[in-house]
Amino acid sequence: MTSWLPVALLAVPLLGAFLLLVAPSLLRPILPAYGMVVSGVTLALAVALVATFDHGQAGRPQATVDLPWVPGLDLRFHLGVDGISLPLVALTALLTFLCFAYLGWGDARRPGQLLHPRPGGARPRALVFTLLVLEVGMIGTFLALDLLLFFVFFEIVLVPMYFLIAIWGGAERRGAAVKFILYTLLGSVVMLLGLLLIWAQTGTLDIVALGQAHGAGMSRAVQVLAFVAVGLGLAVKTPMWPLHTWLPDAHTQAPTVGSVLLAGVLLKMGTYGFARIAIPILPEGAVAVAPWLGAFAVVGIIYGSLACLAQRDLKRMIAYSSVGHMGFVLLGFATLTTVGINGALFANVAHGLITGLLFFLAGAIKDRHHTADIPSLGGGLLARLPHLGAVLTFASIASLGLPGLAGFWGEMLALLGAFQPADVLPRALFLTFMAIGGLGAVLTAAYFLVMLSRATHGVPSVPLPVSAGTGPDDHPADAIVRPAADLAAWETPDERPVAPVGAVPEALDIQRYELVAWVPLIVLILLFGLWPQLLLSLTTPAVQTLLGALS
Amino acid sequence: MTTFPLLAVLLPFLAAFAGLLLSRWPRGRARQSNGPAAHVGGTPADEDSARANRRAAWIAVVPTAAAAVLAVWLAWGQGFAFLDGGARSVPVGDTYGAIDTGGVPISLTLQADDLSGLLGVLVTLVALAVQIYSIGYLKDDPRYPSYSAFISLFTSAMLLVVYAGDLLVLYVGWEIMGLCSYLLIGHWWEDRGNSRAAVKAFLVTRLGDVGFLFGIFVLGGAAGSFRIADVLAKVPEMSAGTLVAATMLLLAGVAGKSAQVPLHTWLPDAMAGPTPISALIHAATMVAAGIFLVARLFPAFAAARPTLDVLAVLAALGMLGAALAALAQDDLKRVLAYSTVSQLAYMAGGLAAGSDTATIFHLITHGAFKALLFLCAGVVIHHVGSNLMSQMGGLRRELPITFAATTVGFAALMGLPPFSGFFSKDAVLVAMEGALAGGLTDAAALLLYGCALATVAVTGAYATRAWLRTFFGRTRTVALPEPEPGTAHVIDTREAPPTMLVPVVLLAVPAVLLGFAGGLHLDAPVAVISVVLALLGAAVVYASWRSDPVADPARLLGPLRQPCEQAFYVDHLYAAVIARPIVALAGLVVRTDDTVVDGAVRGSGRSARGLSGLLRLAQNGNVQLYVSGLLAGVLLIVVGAVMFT
Amino acid sequence: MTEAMPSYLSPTGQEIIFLLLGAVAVGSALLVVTTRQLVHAALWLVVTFGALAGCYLVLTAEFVAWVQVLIYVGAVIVLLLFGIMLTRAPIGRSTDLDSGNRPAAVVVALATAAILVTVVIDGFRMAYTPLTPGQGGAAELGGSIFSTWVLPFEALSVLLLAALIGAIVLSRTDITGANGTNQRGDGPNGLSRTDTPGGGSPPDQTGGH
Amino acid sequence: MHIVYPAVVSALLFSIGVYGVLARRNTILVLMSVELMLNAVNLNLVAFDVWLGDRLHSGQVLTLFVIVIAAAEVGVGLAIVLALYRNRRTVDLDYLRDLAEPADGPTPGNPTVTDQAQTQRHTTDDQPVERDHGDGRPAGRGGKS
Repeated sequence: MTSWLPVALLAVPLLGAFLLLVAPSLLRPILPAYGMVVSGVTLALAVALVATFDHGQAGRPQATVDLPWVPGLDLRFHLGVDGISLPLVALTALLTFLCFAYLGWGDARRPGQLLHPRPGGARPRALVFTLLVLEVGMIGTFLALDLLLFFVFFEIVLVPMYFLIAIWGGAERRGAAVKFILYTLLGSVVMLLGLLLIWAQTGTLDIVALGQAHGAGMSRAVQVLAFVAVGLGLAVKTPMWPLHTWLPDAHTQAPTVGSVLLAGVLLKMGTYGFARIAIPILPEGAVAVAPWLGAFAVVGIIYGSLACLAQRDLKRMIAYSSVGHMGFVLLGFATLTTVGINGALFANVAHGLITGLLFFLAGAIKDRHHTADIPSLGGGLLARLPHLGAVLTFASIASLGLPGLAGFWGEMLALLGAFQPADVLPRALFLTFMAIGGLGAVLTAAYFLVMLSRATHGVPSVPLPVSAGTGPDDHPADAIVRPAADLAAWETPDERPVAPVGAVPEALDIQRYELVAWVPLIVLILLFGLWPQLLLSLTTPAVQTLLGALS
Repeated sequence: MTTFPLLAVLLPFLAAFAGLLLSRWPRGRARQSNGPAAHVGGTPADEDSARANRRAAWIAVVPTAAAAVLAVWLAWGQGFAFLDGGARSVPVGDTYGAIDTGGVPISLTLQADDLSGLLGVLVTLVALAVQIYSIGYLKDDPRYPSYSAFISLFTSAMLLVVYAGDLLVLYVGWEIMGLCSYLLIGHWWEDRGNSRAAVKAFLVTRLGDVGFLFGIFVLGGAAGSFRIADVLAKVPEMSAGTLVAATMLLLAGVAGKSAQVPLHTWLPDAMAGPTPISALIHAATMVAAGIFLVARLFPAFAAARPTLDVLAVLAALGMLGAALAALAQDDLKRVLAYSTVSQLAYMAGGLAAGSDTATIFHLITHGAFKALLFLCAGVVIHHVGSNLMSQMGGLRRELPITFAATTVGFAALMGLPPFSGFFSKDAVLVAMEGALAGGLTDAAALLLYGCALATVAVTGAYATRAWLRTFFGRTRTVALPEPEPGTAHVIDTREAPPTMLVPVVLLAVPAVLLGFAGGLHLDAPVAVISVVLALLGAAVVYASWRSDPVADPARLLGPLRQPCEQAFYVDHLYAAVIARPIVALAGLVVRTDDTVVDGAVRGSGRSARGLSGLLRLAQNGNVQLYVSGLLAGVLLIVVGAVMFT
Repeated sequence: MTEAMPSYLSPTGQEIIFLLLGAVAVGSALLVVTTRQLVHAALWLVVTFGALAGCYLVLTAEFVAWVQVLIYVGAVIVLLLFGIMLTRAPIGRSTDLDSGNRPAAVVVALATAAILVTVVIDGFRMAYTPLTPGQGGAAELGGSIFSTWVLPFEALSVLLLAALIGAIVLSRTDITGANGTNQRGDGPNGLSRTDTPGGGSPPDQTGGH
Repeated sequence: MHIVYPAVVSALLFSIGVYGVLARRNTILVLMSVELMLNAVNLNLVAFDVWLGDRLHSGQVLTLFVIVIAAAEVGVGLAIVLALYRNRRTVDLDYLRDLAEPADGPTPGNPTVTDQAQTQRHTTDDQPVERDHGDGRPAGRGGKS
């Protein structure tokens, strides 16, 4: 099997980043294109990996590379991909490529495209470098089959994301970035202790071997302790309910591209850790901790939904919705059944696509209105920017879990898993989790629709001037100013005080660069929604081998 | 023949996407230049949007017509055998794949048996009528393409529910219907009231759907498969507890979708949507989906006695309360909405009484005449410009065809002999009377039958009231405002464009003749009682109307009028008990999240800085202090060395 | 050892003299650090050093004693007195000679005393040596200094030279520092300079006071 | 001669010296106390030299060296005191607080010094250095106090 693919997947972005350091002047004029080319090649490699992957044996790690890395400590550079990590690798490559396309398509001068040097220094070269290093870290985490290698890539991701938030972020970006990196580092340290405990007990770091051993050689107490330690580190990243407060700040301050990758991929690394490390290697620990994990997950669902209901900032609301959706994923893992974990992995990928699209939209709205505060958007987005409003409606409906779109299957399978949890788990408890999760789904629908009604419906209460054309081929602005009489006819009993917007928004509907970035996501959401078997056929065998004794 | 169900579902689905994407393609200048000039007729923008509307109309109507043909063909294949209780024919359909969830698999099967064949016909015909009607009704609406696309999507979702052979496939169609009703109720989203009504409709049905999903889980878990055939085969082996639990949870979904008592508050507000939508979704099809589901899984419900009792009680309360509410409404569409809630409760009562054939027969006739009534109401509203009956009157001369059609509709609603309503309502009444003997516990059966008879009377009352106040009495002509200089009012004196009148007339035919399709087996005494009660109600209203044509006959209700108009304050109760507390809780959650959880995080940071602050105090620059510290340290080391070595 | 080791509790004649001198030294040292008058402190220091010189004599280290008297009492104290004079310290009783750090100082000092005394007594209770006069004479020391200790001796002279130059550089105001700045303010004779003397001295960036 | 006596005397002298160094405010008194500590050491050296009966008299030679160094040390010490007095008008250790941490310290808002805000260097001088005014005008000449 092509075992060079995983190495190439890591080498290409790394080389791309390195080239940027070596030949800056050479690459500066073609920077946007360069970013797209490197991430495009990585995407092509990922697609090749998917194509050459033997779907029949999705349970077995394939395309493995096993080289000695630190012979002294017998650490091995062990890469490989199986049913669980393949979709996530492809998702990462895709989202990164779409981010580069979003930044660099066309003349890269449109709102939200940070790749052209403008006053105040957008540092385009540093941005491309950071994104490429981020991509290496992300893909590496999903490919690693060695505990320490997993941890190394798990940590590599933090630094570029910190800079992404700290340099290109919003107003209070520095505080948010510091909180993000410290919080996650603290979690990772605890996880490292767990990994070292596993290493000390079993003497090996190879995930595949440990997975097949199903916790042999480790007493129950050790397994519980290790599961709690590793679980805590992963829970911070997921984020699980009490450890989530870094997420809203990080998202509100992160630039659009940062938010997309943070929500689209970084959160998945936490949940992927559960599927790859915590559950297969420490089954007895998993059984002991599962009820608690389920409880926190369910609280997270309700807590996230309620928090979204009262949010005024759009990006902060989407961040809290991620806490809610990740609650479903954790509930799926807590059930320790094939159905539940299948649901969790499906919800993982679906959340990556849907929330990625949502953050692209939130970024687009924020770039146009210079604010993400829903009341001061003035409502009537569908009237002023019909296509943007339509796609926002589509993404919100996908996110609230409408059947026929990707968001539904993950949550439904997680609830089905909670309905019939592993027989070692307390059935009544998981039935209450299922009921609360169901209520959470209703609340999710509530806050998304309330947001839609406030942001997209109603009459745009902010008069639109003729927008200054930002590009030569910009079409004449459509100043949709309804006659005052007509406005009075539609009484708008909106209970939110509508603050007049300081900077006047530009009336540019969806541009070509945004279309390029969003259409693939929309198509994939529809595809996985209408035919979930594409993903489930991959994860089911892998999950069965993963559960081993329990399933 | 076996692929017809798939085709019937796919055609409107593809039409929806075609309508959304292709109606304005290629994106000429039309999209950008609907500037201020849009209001002065005759500009290129108008031609473009008119062209887009025409293309969208064709994209919407043709596939629906094709689906209608397929549905009729399928029903014909099944021989319309369901109504006269004939031998159940072999379902026609196929399985197109299975989703392996790791536990209970989901199989994508679409099949048409006798029950779903009938429903398929009803859905596609009403959808076709509404599509054609909407062409005229929303002639110059800029968002007509998306409107017609959403109707196509709704039609395909309803057909998916009807032809689904697997419970989860049914659930998928079920929820997409909810989405379409949300999108279509909120069609005129400029007015926040409509937007709020749409959100309310979606959330209430979504709440019911969660219960529905859990019911499916219970059934699927017990039967080991989600296929309806397998589930029905396993029903005898299931324990009573599982059956009751499953059916009660399914009841939640039914109550949500068919606007039964606990979750009915969304239907009157759903009248905020365009009238054709009310006709299609909130009269004939979506609200009927709940009843269809119970009929589909009738063996399971029949075996769960407690569920039937609960259904009977809810139905009884629902039918009488809704009927009384309809009597006190001033808005014509809300009258019809409450009438729909009442009639649906009627059908639910029929199911509780144990006869699914009578219920489905009434469902179909109700679908026909209620759609007819809504479309006529649409014409009236289109003509008068307002929904309120207080601004209508004496329209029988101005709208002769609509007057005739509405008369037919109301007669069918009241259950007067020649019309379809009489036969189907009679069949349901017979079933309820039968339930007095066995079927239900006595108290529930008695309550059900009593309320049913009372409802017949009140139905007669509100039907006549609406009829009189709309078409009789003085015409209240409202003077149009003075036209701007240089322009004249274009008065369209014709009653309504043909695209609106043709569907009305077409629907009037089944409203009259459908009664005879049900096999004509009548039960004389029950029929006589129901007709007498209906005429009694009508007479009382007619008498009070005769005495004072201007005043509203609803004054008969006296002190009860205000509660009836507010539908017994159920809405306010829900707002106070559920809506406001959740919003308050949300605010509380955000505050605690900010102060407690985030506070703990920020606090840890601050306390670390505070600690360092303490240590910094020692660095006060006093050299002697440093040296003292130094020497004290040395002494300690010396002591340590001396002591421990 | 020839005769039985007398216990240190019964001191012989020499030891009594030594103890007396020691007591004088300690007493005067106490007064040095506790007196309120600055100049008295210096004078009590003279008494301390004198007593110490006596102690050396008792310990048969005559040369060291005389060097002690010569340099310490002769040079160091005088220098200190000059320092007191130049810094125009107040003559007579001045109240605030003890800094805020006094309590800590007392604690540390007592602790040091306690530890050292206990350790020393515990360690050298039985150490006794008969004193033979003439060991500490100038001849003896001279011989040993210029035979074995020549290198340190020469190094010491270099050190003294360095100290001398350092002291001169520090105290002369007209010698500019490395970055061309010199400490402004009053000249070597303590007189505060009212204005910058002509264009001679380079413009001052650090803006003296 | 019992070696305990000189050892105890030197210990006492030493601790008195320590007290003097730590408690006295005037720098010259501190120097005196340092001298006391040195003499305590000398006494010890001589005492042990005699006790050990060292042929090389290393103890006494070292005492001589210590005395010389002490003298040099006092010389340099006093030069420093003079320079200090000339600059600060005082020789009290209490008022020389330049090593102190700035009272406000790094602002709690952003713990790391932002690169935009040009750090305003704390000068050891009492006199604050005239900062470069925002409009690029070079700092005005410091007025003579």
